Amino acid sequence: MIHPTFALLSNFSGAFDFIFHTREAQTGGVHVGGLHQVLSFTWEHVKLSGAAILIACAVAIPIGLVLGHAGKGELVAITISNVGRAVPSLALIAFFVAYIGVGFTNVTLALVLLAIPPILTNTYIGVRQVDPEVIDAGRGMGLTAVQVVRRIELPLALSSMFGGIRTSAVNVVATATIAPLAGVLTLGDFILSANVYGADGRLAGAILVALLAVAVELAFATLQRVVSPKGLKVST
Amino acid sequence: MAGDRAATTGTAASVEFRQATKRYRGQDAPAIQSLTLEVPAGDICVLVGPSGCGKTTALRLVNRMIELTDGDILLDGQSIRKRPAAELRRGIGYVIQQVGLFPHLTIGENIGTVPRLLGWDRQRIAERVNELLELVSLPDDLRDRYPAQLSGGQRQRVGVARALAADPPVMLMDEPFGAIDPINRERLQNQFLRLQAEIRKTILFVTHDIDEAIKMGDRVAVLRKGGVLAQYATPPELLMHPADDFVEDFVGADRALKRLSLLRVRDVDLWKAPLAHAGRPTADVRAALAEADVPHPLLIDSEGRPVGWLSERDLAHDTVPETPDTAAEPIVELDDIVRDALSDLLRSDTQYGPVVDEHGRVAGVLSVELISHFLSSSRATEQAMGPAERVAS
Amino acid sequence: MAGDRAATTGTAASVEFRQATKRYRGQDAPAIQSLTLEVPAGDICVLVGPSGCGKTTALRLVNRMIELTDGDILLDGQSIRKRPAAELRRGIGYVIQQVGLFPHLTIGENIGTVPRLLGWDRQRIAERVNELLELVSLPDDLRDRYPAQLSGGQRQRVGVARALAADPPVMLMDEPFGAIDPINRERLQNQFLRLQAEIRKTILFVTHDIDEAIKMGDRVAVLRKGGVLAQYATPPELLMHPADDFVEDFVGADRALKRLSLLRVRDVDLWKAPLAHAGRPTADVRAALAEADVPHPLLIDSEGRPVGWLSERDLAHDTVPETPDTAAEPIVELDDIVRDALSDLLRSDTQYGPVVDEHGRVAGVLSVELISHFLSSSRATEQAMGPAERVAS
Amino acid sequence: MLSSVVVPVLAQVQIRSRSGNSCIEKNRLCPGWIVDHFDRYTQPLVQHVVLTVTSVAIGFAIAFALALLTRRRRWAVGPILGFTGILYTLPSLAVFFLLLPITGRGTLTAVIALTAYTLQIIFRNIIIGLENVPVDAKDAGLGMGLTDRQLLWRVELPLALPDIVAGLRIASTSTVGLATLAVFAGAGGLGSEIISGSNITFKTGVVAAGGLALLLALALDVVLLVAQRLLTPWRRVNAA
Amino acid sequence: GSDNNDNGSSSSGAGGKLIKSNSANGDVTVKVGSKNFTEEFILGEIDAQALEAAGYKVKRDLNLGSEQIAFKALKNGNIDGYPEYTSTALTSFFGKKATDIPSDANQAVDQAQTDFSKVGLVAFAPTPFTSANAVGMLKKRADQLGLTKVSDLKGKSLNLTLYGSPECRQRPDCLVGLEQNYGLKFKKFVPVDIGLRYEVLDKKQADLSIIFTTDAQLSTRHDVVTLADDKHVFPPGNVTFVARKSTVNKAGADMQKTIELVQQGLTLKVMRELNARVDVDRETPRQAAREYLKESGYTK
Ligand SMILES: Nc1ncnc2c1ncn2[C@@H]1O[C@H](COP(=O)(O)OP(=O)(O)OP(=O)(O)O)[C@@H](O)[C@H]1O
Ligand SMILES: Nc1ncnc2c1ncn2[C@@H]1O[C@H](COP(=O)(O)OP(=O)(O)OP(=O)(O)O)[C@@H](O)[C@H]1O
Ligand SMILES: [Mg+2]
Ligand SMILES: [Mg+2]
Repeated sequence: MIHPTFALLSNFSGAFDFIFHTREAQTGGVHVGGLHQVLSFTWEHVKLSGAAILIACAVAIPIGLVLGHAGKGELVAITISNVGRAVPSLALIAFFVAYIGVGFTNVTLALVLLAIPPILTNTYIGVRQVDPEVIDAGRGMGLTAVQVVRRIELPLALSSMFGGIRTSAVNVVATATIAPLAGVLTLGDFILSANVYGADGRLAGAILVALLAVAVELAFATLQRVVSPKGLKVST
Repeated sequence: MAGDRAATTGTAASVEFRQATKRYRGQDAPAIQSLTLEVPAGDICVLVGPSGCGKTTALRLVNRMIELTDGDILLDGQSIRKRPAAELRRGIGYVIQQVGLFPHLTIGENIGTVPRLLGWDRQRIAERVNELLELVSLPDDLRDRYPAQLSGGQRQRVGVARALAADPPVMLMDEPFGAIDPINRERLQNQFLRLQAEIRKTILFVTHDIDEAIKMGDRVAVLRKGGVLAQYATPPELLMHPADDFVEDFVGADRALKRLSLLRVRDVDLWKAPLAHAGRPTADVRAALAEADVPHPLLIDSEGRPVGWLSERDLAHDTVPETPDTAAEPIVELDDIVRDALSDLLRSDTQYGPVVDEHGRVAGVLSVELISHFLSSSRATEQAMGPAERVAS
Repeated sequence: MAGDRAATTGTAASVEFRQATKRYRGQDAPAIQSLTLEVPAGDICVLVGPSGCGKTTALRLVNRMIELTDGDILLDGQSIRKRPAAELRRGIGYVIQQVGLFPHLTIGENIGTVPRLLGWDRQRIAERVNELLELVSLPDDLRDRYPAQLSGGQRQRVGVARALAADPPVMLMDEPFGAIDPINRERLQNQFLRLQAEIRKTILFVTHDIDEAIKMGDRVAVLRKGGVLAQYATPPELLMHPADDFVEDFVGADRALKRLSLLRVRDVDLWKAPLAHAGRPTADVRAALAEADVPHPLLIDSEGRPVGWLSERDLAHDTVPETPDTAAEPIVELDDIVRDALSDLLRSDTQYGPVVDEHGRVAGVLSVELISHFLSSSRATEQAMGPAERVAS
Repeated sequence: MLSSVVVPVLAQVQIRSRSGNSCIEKNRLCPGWIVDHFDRYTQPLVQHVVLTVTSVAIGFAIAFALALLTRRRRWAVGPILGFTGILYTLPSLAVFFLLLPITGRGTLTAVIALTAYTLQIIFRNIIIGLENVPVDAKDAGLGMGLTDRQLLWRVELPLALPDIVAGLRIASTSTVGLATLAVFAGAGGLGSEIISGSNITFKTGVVAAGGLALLLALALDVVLLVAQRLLTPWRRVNAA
Repeated sequence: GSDNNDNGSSSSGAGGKLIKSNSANGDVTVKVGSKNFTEEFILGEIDAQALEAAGYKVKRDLNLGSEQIAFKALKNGNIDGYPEYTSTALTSFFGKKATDIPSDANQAVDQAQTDFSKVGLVAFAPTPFTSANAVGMLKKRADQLGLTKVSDLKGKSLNLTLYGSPECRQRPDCLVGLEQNYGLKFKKFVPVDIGLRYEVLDKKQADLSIIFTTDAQLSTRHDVVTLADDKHVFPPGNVTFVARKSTVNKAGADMQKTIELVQQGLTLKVMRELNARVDVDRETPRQAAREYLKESGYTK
């Protein structure tokens, strides 16, 4: 056995080499790795995740707003988030594969299901957290229900809402890693088909996925800061 | 500006409760029980009563934040039931205890909310906002701050300004000063009364503090548990003739003194003082004493300012001496609150106090006796100041 | 029980500020500036002043929640600096404005906190808890409830009980009644004063309400901005001789009236009423009138209860009639607060009011004139009740 | 040579006749089958529980220690949240293989990855919990002469408990889900019953394994919830 | 090690196949691995259980993944041995052209043997059955397009979708072979988990799917056909247990003897049956292996 740290170094240098230069596949025949393939897999990864998040938002946010405004379905929202968290992403993908089939659309759907709970719940909570006095004042000034939602509850819930989207985005990006099991070639393929890309490829895949996830996290964190109303950030 | 200001002093509408009743779902006892009272346009009507007696409920019935179970409420003779809630509310200013400013909007945007709903153009809204900031005497560089950056008192005033934005004929205020400590509270009350003197809105004002009620109200409606109207009267009436024991307890044992705080010395018709000028023959003075209310003559100087009381000994000479035995303490001013004047009289041993006008000239004499006579006479009621005048000085 | 009770009425220590100064880090102006005052053991000293003047700071310096910048504070002559903070605090009861009960502990456990820290055995703690619950007059089935299950007022009293647990010689109370609405506030103040009459602790009490200060304090320390001591005196002194304009403003224009609320009618030496019994010859009555302070004789029944005032016309007959012209309104009781009595006198046209004892027998006559004489006499000061007596009834 | 050995015909494995229309052969969802073959899932289930519980337990221990450290060093909270935040963000699958060169295949790798994931959730909730302790309760505590340590154990932690447990609940439920990926790290668990071999096409199997994971998560959630209710009796009283 | 086999056979007869437990093996631990699909699981389990029956201590690390991972694990001692296909070994490990693979199993093993020994490994005698990749499709579709052999695909393949395991893309005995030797171009190739090779056909997502000749489905279901590999890009492979020399020496004769003994029963029919029991009857590989050893009389 070689000394761990040394092994580590050699491993990682190999991984980076894989990212930047193509090489013969383990199984021989064709060439793998290199920026071009990395980029195409990354693009697929992003495309898959993005689609899932967008659809999830389109579904979850309206429901969250309505439930929150009505103050109904506390139980529903909370249960959804708990169960949602408990459902293993792997099982979800497998379930879709077993029952619906492989391919981009199916995986996207699976990821949408995965992404909905946090967005729904955070939107709901965001709306519920709005100071009732403020809403009372709004209604008292003659805002209609729609105006209350649009002018008061939505802006004040934005930050919490984006918190949810952020959580979902990170989960989805992570789960998209196992998409190759269902025939969608994301960065996960480097990891899952190690016998094609070799140990270097697999490590490279791990690094790339990690980087992508962190990038997404940071992006959404910034976004969340940007959208949260200025009035809530000012120091008293 | 003058023109705009006109706008703020414009409309006011009467508010009339007719057998208004509210029974909350799942509650058998009603929160408001066939409440009937009329608030004349431009008056402040204070709803007062112990916690849980239905003040807030009564208030929120007016702008239909809560729907009537029975009876009706009329604005300028028109039933509120006929009008769509949202539209109705835009025509009614609403200030709640916790102010409830929109934290995500600037002060300007907060105040401009209703005008924006009414589709005014930016120009007009901007002008209106400035005007209102001035009206509630806030520096207009606050316009672009956020509520979090204001002090409690400032927020309070923004809340009022926001409620006034569309110049509503009626304002509802639920314990607007409840959250504020006694010291600033007084200041805000006075500011608000000065403001009202200017804008003359019809105002329904909720409080559970009887002193605030007496201070702020043209008329006070005392509610008892279950939303039953115990008495509806002007503050002086309330203090002089409490309808029943509940009201009497509620206004407190020292209600006569409370009443005095509604009066200024000028409202009392003062005693004539037998005046005396130094060097004049004492004989004339004695003559004057005969039909005077005060047993002692008051020595005044050439400008008519009080110098002191003349004793028997002083009158022994045949001309009035320069310096009298007893100084003319305490000196009371026409604008003093009678309550404070009484306090001064009691403090200084004497029963009488010379009253002077703004130039310091003697205008009459005030005495404890006079005050008690006056209180028991019905005139106290008519004479009592409206809330606005109470802070004139 | 008696023995235990002794424990609660046991110790009390004097508190002495010596040039105590506190300057918060990053603040150039000190929050407390060389404050020097001594609180005798067993007294209530009220710290009063406008918001931000340093009351809380002064208080927290005593139990070293905040460390002195300069000067010293002595408990029973011993510097607090010498003792470890935690141990010092266990010897000082501390009641903060928000009460600050531990929500996760039962009432019993809350009260027992300090004794547990001091390592008392369960038995002794349990007894102490019961004893304290009784002391603050709370039913002892509250012992196993949680704070959330109590009303604001009850929590308040638990807070006090907890502070008293280890029978500390000194108590610090920061606006203990600040959070409570005016109506319940009064009740709590009275309960507390009764309690203090029993336990006689040395108490530093913070408020920003001058009326509360006057009501609660054996001595009142008025602070002005910057933690400078403006005046330190008994309530009557404070009201009669404010040290400067700041204090005068702070105590208010009606300070004489405030002073009256510190007095009971029994404290005033009343006028003798010329008494008359129905059927007796009027001649005797006329005779009595001569050396009486009151111009009219007071008709009393066989039990000596006042019936009414006899007019000249009544005296025209040669025996005293059964029913006099004017009723004996208003009737004042010996235990009434002078302020309320005055209010009654002013309300009813008459200048005089018969004063009756607990049996309703005439004890004398009170008049507005008498009150003002009494006020201006120095006696008002000596006579003034200590806080405890103020709630005797 | 070999052939000579092979020639003598052996006692044969019996070739079953398959009608092709039993529920299993049709690869439908067969609840009955799950019941009959439950023992098949016991070992993976046990592995799964071990993975989850150890990870959350270790995660809690570390997070708690960190939280205590930051009591006197408020400035450290931000950096710690940031760092654990990254650990939280890293996809477990990636972490497995990032660790592979160091810790190799197996349970250790899986536990490290899962623990790293739980850190932020738990740490954040402990901090929030401690911050949510009412100031006046702390003030009163100090004022009554509690030492800093006494204040922590007698006042702050009990009051922070609900938030802390909330954190543990989130951590445990999501860890159960992630632990299905442990199979990629060679740590077994219910994941193996989902993907290894032809399991991924086995409708009944996927449902069974996925369902078990779900149930396990909910079970842990309930356990923690009950524990919390037992530990915080004062929150059950209905306010006056 | 032929004499081992002689002993094996000589000591055979009715109950002769019965594996005898040898207490001397008790202190030897053998780590058996396997790749990550059904057949490998079963083979791994058979070897493992047989060794246990012979008295060895056995550790399992099945589900290692692809041959590369397994081979690496074997070389650096994470496992002591695992079942591998001679063809795969030659092509994937020792860079032989698929077309040069000898069709005779023993020759193939002997070829591999030298390369193995270079890295301290030894390959045991191969199984009777051979396994190879094959192009499978639904019978209906095949008849429709009139396809019987791979070369028939010429011209038609452009509008046909091919599914296969991810590594298939880069394997000469898979997509690469089809493209280069047959000169076929497909509409698209979709890599999916190896377990899905029939799923994608049933779901009509794939026209063609790379399957294994030993697949249970080929005997259980009659709606699937394989196209004949007329240009021999799918070299048949028998399974040989590849082990570390060091372990073999340490473990003594029983190890190789036992494994080669139990592999004798693995004919194509048997292998398909065992696969069927796992992939169709959904028994666990361990269960199928146990039944095999029992029913063939290797264990009681
Ligand atoms: N939404 C509601 N549903 C049921 N009962 C209510 C509701 N709101 C108020 N009540 C009850 O109606 C009565 C009057 O309530 P309301 O708030 O009007 O009293 P209030 O005079 O404003 O009291 P406070 O001075 O404490 O504000 C109370 O008994 C209260 O419990
Ligand atoms: N921790 C602190 N750091 C810096 N300045 C402080 C601190 N606490 C109080 N101050 C300042 O010291 C002054 C006195 O504060 P303190 O709280 O003692 O006033 P107070 O009389 O209790 O006011 P209130 O009646 O509002 O409670 C104020 O100006 C306040 O801003
Ligand atoms: Mg209310
Ligand atoms: Mg304070």
